[in-house]
Amino acid sequence: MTFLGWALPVLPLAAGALLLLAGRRLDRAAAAAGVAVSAAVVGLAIAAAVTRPSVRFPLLAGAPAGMAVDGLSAVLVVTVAAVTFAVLVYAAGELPAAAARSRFFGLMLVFAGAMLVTVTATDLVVLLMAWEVMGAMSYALIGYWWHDPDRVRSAGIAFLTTRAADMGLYLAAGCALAGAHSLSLTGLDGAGAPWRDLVAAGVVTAALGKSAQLPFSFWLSRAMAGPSPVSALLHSATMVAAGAYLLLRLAPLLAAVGWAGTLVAWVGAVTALVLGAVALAQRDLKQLLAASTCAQIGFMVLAAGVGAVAGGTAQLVAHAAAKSLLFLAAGAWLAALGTKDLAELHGAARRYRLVGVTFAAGALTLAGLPPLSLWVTKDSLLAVAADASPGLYAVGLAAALCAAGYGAKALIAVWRPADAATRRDTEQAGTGRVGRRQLLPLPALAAAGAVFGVVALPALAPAWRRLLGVAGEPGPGAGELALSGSLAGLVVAAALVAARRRANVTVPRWAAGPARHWLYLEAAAGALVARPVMALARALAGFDDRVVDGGVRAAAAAGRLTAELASGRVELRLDGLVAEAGRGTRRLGALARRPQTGQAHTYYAQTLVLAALLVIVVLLAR
Amino acid sequence: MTLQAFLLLAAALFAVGLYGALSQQSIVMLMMGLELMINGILVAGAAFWYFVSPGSADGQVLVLVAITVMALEMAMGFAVVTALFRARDVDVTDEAGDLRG
Amino acid sequence: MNENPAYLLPELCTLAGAVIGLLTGLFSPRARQWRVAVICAAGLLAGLVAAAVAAGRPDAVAFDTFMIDPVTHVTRVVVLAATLLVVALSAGSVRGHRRESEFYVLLLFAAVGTMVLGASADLLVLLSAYLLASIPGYALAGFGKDAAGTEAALKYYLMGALLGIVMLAGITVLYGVGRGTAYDTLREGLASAPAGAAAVGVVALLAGLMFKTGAVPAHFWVPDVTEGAPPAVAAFVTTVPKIGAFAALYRIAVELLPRAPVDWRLLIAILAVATMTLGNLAAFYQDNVRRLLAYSTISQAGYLLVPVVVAGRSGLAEQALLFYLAAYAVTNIGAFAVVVAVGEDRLAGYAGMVRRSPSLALSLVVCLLGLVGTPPTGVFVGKLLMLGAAVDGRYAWLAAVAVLNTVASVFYYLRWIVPTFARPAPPSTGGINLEARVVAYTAAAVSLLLGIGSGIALTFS
Amino acid sequence: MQVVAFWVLAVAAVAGGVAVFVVDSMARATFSLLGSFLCVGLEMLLVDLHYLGVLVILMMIMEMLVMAVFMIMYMMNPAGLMPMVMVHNNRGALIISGGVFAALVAGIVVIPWPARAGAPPRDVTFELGQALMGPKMLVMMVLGVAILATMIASVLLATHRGRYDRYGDALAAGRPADPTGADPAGRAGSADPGHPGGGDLA
Amino acid sequence: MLSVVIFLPLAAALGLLAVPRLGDRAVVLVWIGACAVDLALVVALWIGRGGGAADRISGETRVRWIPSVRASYHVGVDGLSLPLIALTALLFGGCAVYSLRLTHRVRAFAVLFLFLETVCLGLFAALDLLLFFVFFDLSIVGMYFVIVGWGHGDNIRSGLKFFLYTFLGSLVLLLGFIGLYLGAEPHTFDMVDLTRTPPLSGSPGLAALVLLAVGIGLAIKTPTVPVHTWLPPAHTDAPAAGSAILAGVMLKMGTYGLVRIAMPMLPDAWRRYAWVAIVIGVVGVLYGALVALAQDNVKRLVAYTSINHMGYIVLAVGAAGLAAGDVAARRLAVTGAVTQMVSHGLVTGALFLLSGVLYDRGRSYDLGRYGGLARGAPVFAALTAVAAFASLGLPGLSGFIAEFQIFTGAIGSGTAMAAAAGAVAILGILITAALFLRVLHRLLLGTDGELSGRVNDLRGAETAAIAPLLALSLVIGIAPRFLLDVIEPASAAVISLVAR
Repeated sequence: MTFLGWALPVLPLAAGALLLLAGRRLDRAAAAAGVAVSAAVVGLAIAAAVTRPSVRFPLLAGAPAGMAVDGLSAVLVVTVAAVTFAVLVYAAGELPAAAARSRFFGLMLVFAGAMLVTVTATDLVVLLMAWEVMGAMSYALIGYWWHDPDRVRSAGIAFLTTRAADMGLYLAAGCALAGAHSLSLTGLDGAGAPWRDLVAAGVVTAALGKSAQLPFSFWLSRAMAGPSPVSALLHSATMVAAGAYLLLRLAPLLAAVGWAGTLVAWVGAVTALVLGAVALAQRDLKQLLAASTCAQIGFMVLAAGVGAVAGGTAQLVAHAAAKSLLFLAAGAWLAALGTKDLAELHGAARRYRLVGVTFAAGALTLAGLPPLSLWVTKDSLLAVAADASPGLYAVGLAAALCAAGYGAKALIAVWRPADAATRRDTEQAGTGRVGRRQLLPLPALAAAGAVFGVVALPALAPAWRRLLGVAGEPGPGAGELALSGSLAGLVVAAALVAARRRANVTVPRWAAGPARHWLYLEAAAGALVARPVMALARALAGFDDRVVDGGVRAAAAAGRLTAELASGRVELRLDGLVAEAGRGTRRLGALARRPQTGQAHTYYAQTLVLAALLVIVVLLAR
Repeated sequence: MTLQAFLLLAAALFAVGLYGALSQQSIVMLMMGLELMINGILVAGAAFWYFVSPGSADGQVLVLVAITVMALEMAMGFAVVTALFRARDVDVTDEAGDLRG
Repeated sequence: MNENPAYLLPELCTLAGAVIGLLTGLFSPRARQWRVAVICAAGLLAGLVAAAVAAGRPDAVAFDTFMIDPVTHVTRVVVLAATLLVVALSAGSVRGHRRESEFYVLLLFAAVGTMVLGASADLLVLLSAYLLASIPGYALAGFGKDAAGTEAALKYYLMGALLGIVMLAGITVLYGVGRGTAYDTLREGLASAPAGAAAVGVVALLAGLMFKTGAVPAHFWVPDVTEGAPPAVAAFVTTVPKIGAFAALYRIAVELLPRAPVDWRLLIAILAVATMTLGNLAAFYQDNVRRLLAYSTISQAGYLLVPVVVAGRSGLAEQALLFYLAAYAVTNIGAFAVVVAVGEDRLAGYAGMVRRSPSLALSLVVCLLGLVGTPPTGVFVGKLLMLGAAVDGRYAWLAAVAVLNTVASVFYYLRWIVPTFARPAPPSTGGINLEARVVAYTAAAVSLLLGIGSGIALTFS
Repeated sequence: MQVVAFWVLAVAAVAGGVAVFVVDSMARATFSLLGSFLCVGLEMLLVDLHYLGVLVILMMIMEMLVMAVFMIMYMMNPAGLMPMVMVHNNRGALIISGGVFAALVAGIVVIPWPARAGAPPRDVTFELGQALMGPKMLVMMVLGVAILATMIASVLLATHRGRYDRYGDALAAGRPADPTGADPAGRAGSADPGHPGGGDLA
Repeated sequence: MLSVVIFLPLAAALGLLAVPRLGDRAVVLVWIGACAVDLALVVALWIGRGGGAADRISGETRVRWIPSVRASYHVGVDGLSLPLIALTALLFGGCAVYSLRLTHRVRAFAVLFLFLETVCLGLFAALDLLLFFVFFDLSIVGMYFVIVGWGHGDNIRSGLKFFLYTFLGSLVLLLGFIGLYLGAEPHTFDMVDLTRTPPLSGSPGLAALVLLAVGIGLAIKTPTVPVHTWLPPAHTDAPAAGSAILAGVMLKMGTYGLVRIAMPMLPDAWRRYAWVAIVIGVVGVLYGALVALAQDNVKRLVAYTSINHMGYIVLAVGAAGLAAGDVAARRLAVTGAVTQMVSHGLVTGALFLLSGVLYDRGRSYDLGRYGGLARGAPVFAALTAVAAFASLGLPGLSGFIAEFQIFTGAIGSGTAMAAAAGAVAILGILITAALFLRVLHRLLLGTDGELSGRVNDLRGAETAAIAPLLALSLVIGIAPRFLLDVIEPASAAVISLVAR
């Protein structure tokens, strides 16, 4: 079993590292190797899900590290492996031959490997390591086209934002050691008094950052700068999912701390609602999908906050499949038509039918339309939320309406017949074709996304819960299911009608701006954090040059200074060590040499006067 | 005739010699000043021997040493002056002031 | 009363070397005066052997006025070894001079005087030794008979004569109030002496010794003589007399002054601070290397005074002083040897020296860094012991001043070291002085070995 | 009687000393100095130091003769033909020496000098001789060496012609090649009678 | 054996001096050979130590040196010094390989570096305060000559500043050592004896003074804010190999001294004033990172990140002194501190060598004049990126292992002060991340700058010098046990010593 435990994460990591090390030499074989490795990883993941391997190894003193596959991990490793495989298959088709494929597939494999470690880690050290490596890989992948300064900037913002949140995990690790004398994930809820709250605070911060929940959401918008397969992977089964996973994993801690659960639930719910609105306001397909990711992850976070682990996990898996599908489809259009603007994409689905159909399935799943999976999973977690607080349920329901809205909006935009707005190649030069390998994974993902919800149906729910090791989680009532389903249906229908009539849905001005621009979160972060820090840094650097070092130089020039003080002219010019020290010591040196007149009689006089002074000193000192 | 009287004489000679040593430009005159200082010391040494500790000969030896010192220093002084005069044709200290700073 | 001349064997060997050398010189053709150098070196070596043998014997007092103890042993060894180095150092530059014989002979006379200075237990012997150690120096300073040399001789002589007289006056006063000139008599006599007279006497006595050590207030001759005299002589007069003078100072501090009604520790501490600070400051921006070295020797004299301040109060003082003296002597001579070998006084003349003669440059660096007190040279160990003694003797502030001064001193030593690494190597000006080179290498090596093997050196002292 | 003699001699000695720096000729200065020394030698006789007193007198006569020779050699105004004012830093010198004198006088008056212990022996000179052969032997030994060193040193400095100038570099010449019309300095150096055992060692 | 390791480079240096007729290439090859043999010996020493859990000193040699002050040539290695000795040997080897194409006064350079290697090895192996000091001082001298002789820009001035500043520090340190010596009964300079029976335990005031002196001396060398101002100019104007050694090895002397001397010998005073170290550490972390963030000169920037990284170490040793804290956590902090010394040596050494490559090609360190270097110099870019990520503490590289232990140890010790300090210090990793991303963006990525055309890719020797450092950083980042197994017993010992 140990072998499997090691092989599962090590295979993609090692293969990825190898591809990275090889540089451009392996570009030609990289795609095939990447796909093959990810296929093998799928196999390993399934095997691991069945056999549940676990490994423990020493890493730091007093904190044994380990990786293990339990129910939750089993679900996630399979999800991660499968989505990765699908995305890589697609990427093998999309990526131009001249691209640095070795780097791309290497990074993707390491990225996925890090996610695999994240979801299997049993302690904070290993978790944090994988967690941060994943962040760094996301940086490298978002900045994959590094020639473009803007994309590089996006990558930097994404990395810094997530790393800022990651500091919470460092804090949590320290507090865990202080409170529980262990870094194991399982014992965190038993930590001592102030420490447990601090651990929870740290974990929550890190998870919210990773999952792009409020107020960190803006980085996900920036993450769109990467290639479409990257978005597909990053938005579905990895990265953003890691935050949700961590909160689901640590739901007992959240429950134990009390305020943390409530906070997390509300953040999730509000994110689901507000980012849903943001998604509605987007005019760019990928930006819409990105905002919808935040919103959908919000449901999972809400689930973790209220302890709906089964519902949240189901939501995670279903969303992973649907969202990767949607991004791949958007990517396929982008590659073929050279645009991702919603208006310009009019007619795209009709032109590439298979893409269009699978996209429709994914969009409707996203919209929560019965009987597709997100409808069920959402309701199963909202059911728990309703128990916790009706307010939460209401917000969740509103967010579900938003989801239906943006699902429908995306669907309508691409399925609309081509019209005056339709354009091509506004963003990049389109290839005009969608390759076979790009199409290959779409139907499978669409199917998975559509039907995975069955696990939350009353018939299968107990087995699902057993798998995840949770008990006593109420399933959704029929009424609730009907309510949300019909609401979603209504919204979609209304949207279809509105689209048919070419009705202009006007959004109030005060809401349109913030919603289009992701609530100006990035601008706020820049103004409140980045720019002040940079200003502080500049000020400190100036301070360092002038004052701290100046103090040293001033000490060197003390001789001169005292001389000037004595003569009433006080001026402190700090211009260079040697100039200052030089002048000071030169002066002192000249002073010291002044008695050396060369005249013997002055030597006589000085010697005698000094001797007389010494006599006086000695007499006085008695 | 008291110790103090002798010492006063010694001090006077010493001070006069000191003045000469400090003020004379001519090296030979300067050396005279030095000799006068030793002159004072001779008086003081003799007086201390006689008035304080005549029991031991230390004072006498001191005077003897002082006389020898005087002779040797003067001999060296003349030699130095000769060498200096040969080398740069000066016999006053003021003109031997190249080395300074 | 012990009048066995064997107790003075090292001194007598040296003296014999001088006298035989003198006589040989009278009958040596001009080009073959090297025989005198050999004889003098033999005398010094014999003296060294005798001193080493004597070091194994128990302490004694010879002629009532000559103390034979570890201080004397070390003084003898260091003086003899340093003189030997100077003899070797000067061999190249005085070869064929019509007074070559006298040169060596006078060096040996001064060495004898210095050894007696360090061992004397009577103020009159001290004064006589002062004369014997000084007078050859005056002549040596003017050895070149050039304008600068004679001026140096004049200034050296004038300072020496005045301070000799001042010292004589001090001795007279101390004799007057202490009823004697022998240290043990005076020690008791001074206990009840009137403080005013004792203060005048002590200050005047120390003033004379300060002339020999080249310390404030009698340091004025040092730069002028060092610049004006032949370099080998400069090496001698800034090194050898110091050894005896510090030994004498230490002895006075331990034997003569303990019960004197004078705060002599403070007095010497003031002198130490003034000397090291003045020497260091004056050395800044000095463009003549010999003057630079002169001021450096002044500052070193300041450091050397520190163990004297705590003499008798710290167990480390004696060792600190003696070891520092030995290390200083060899290092200082090494630095001068480089100057002799390069034959260049301007600081600028050392630019690019690494290129021309790397090993000589290395010796220079070792010696100068040694003077800074950089480990593992001997001066470092000396400085360490000195600081330790100061702290131990409750003069921590003095140690702090010494540390500050050491840091400041780095500056001017580096001003010399740095240009040697400069890229453009101007054509060499100095001749090849083989003896000086060898002395430089030897001194640098000994300086290092003294530091590394200080354990061995210290067990013998 | 003795007291009177003391004070007379004392005043004369000081007056002689002062005269050294007041008179305007080197010759007079030299003889003033000699006078001062003679007075001091006589004062010594007053305190029973007969041998030393006489020694001082004789030594000083010799030394002043030498000094006279030097004056003639080096001073531009040996016979007082021209006014001689060659002082520097006169005020400073006056202040310092005056200050020293004042301090010394104050000390002499204020300090409680130790009382006399013991009495002078019958034969003072014998006592001196005994001391020199006994506890102070080293003093004279060292001084003897110093005298030797002084001879060598002063010769080295003062003469510009050594044995190799007179007998050739190989010391092979039978007769010294001395210049006939010797310059004064050279003669002075080689004929310096002032120090014991003077003369050119070569 | 250990003495052979220490003095082998010096012997090689003397050999180089003794054989004057040797081409530059041959000189460097001899140099590389000596470094390689020395490294092999160190590896043998490491392996020969075995995996014993207990901390012990191995390879001990003790020869009388200055018996009157009980100073001896006493060397030995334990878990604190062995990693640093290995780091020293490796880094010097890297510098030797890096200098393969050096043309300017090669022999002197090689001799100086071999001499410095002996000095650095000797310092970490020293078990006698005086011996420690000797090496401490010599390191300053040697580095001064490196800066003055082979530096660029305003190197004379920077070198002088470096020398005077650190020399002053060393003398203050010496005063502290003398204090320790005099405080011990019987007086001794021997570290083992001093550690066994801490001096001045009866007089807290004196102990505090001595700790102050030792602390100032080591702080200047480390350097900590506010006595760090010699560092940036010295680094900027030093040759690349010199900077690598200065940052990689010599800065460790200060922190090593804290762990080796200050903590175990003055446990009482250290516990009392641990908060000072904590405050200084945190200030250093944030200050160094922030000032680095505003730099446009690559080398200066890296120099300031050194201050930041050293700040973590000072914070860790400070937190380790809080007696109230959890023992296991404090051990973790000390282990982290030592790991950080090694990690920083590897990573910053590599960064300085890389900036040396940059200067070699473009004659400038100005970030604004480069850009898009990944295009023309992919290997350079890749290594720089790895080094940058290692420096910003990315897991999988050594920096994370070190910093994580420091944070966790400091916070985990459970005292409010250390926890708060640790929490604040975590901000440092965010700022360093920002500043290194800034470097990557402006140097390697984006569009070309005016000097980008001149920068061609790494040569074989350069890669061979830099890549092993980063590879080792990667190994430590992934499988740190081989290192931690050596350090942990020693840090446990330090913690128990400081608890007395």
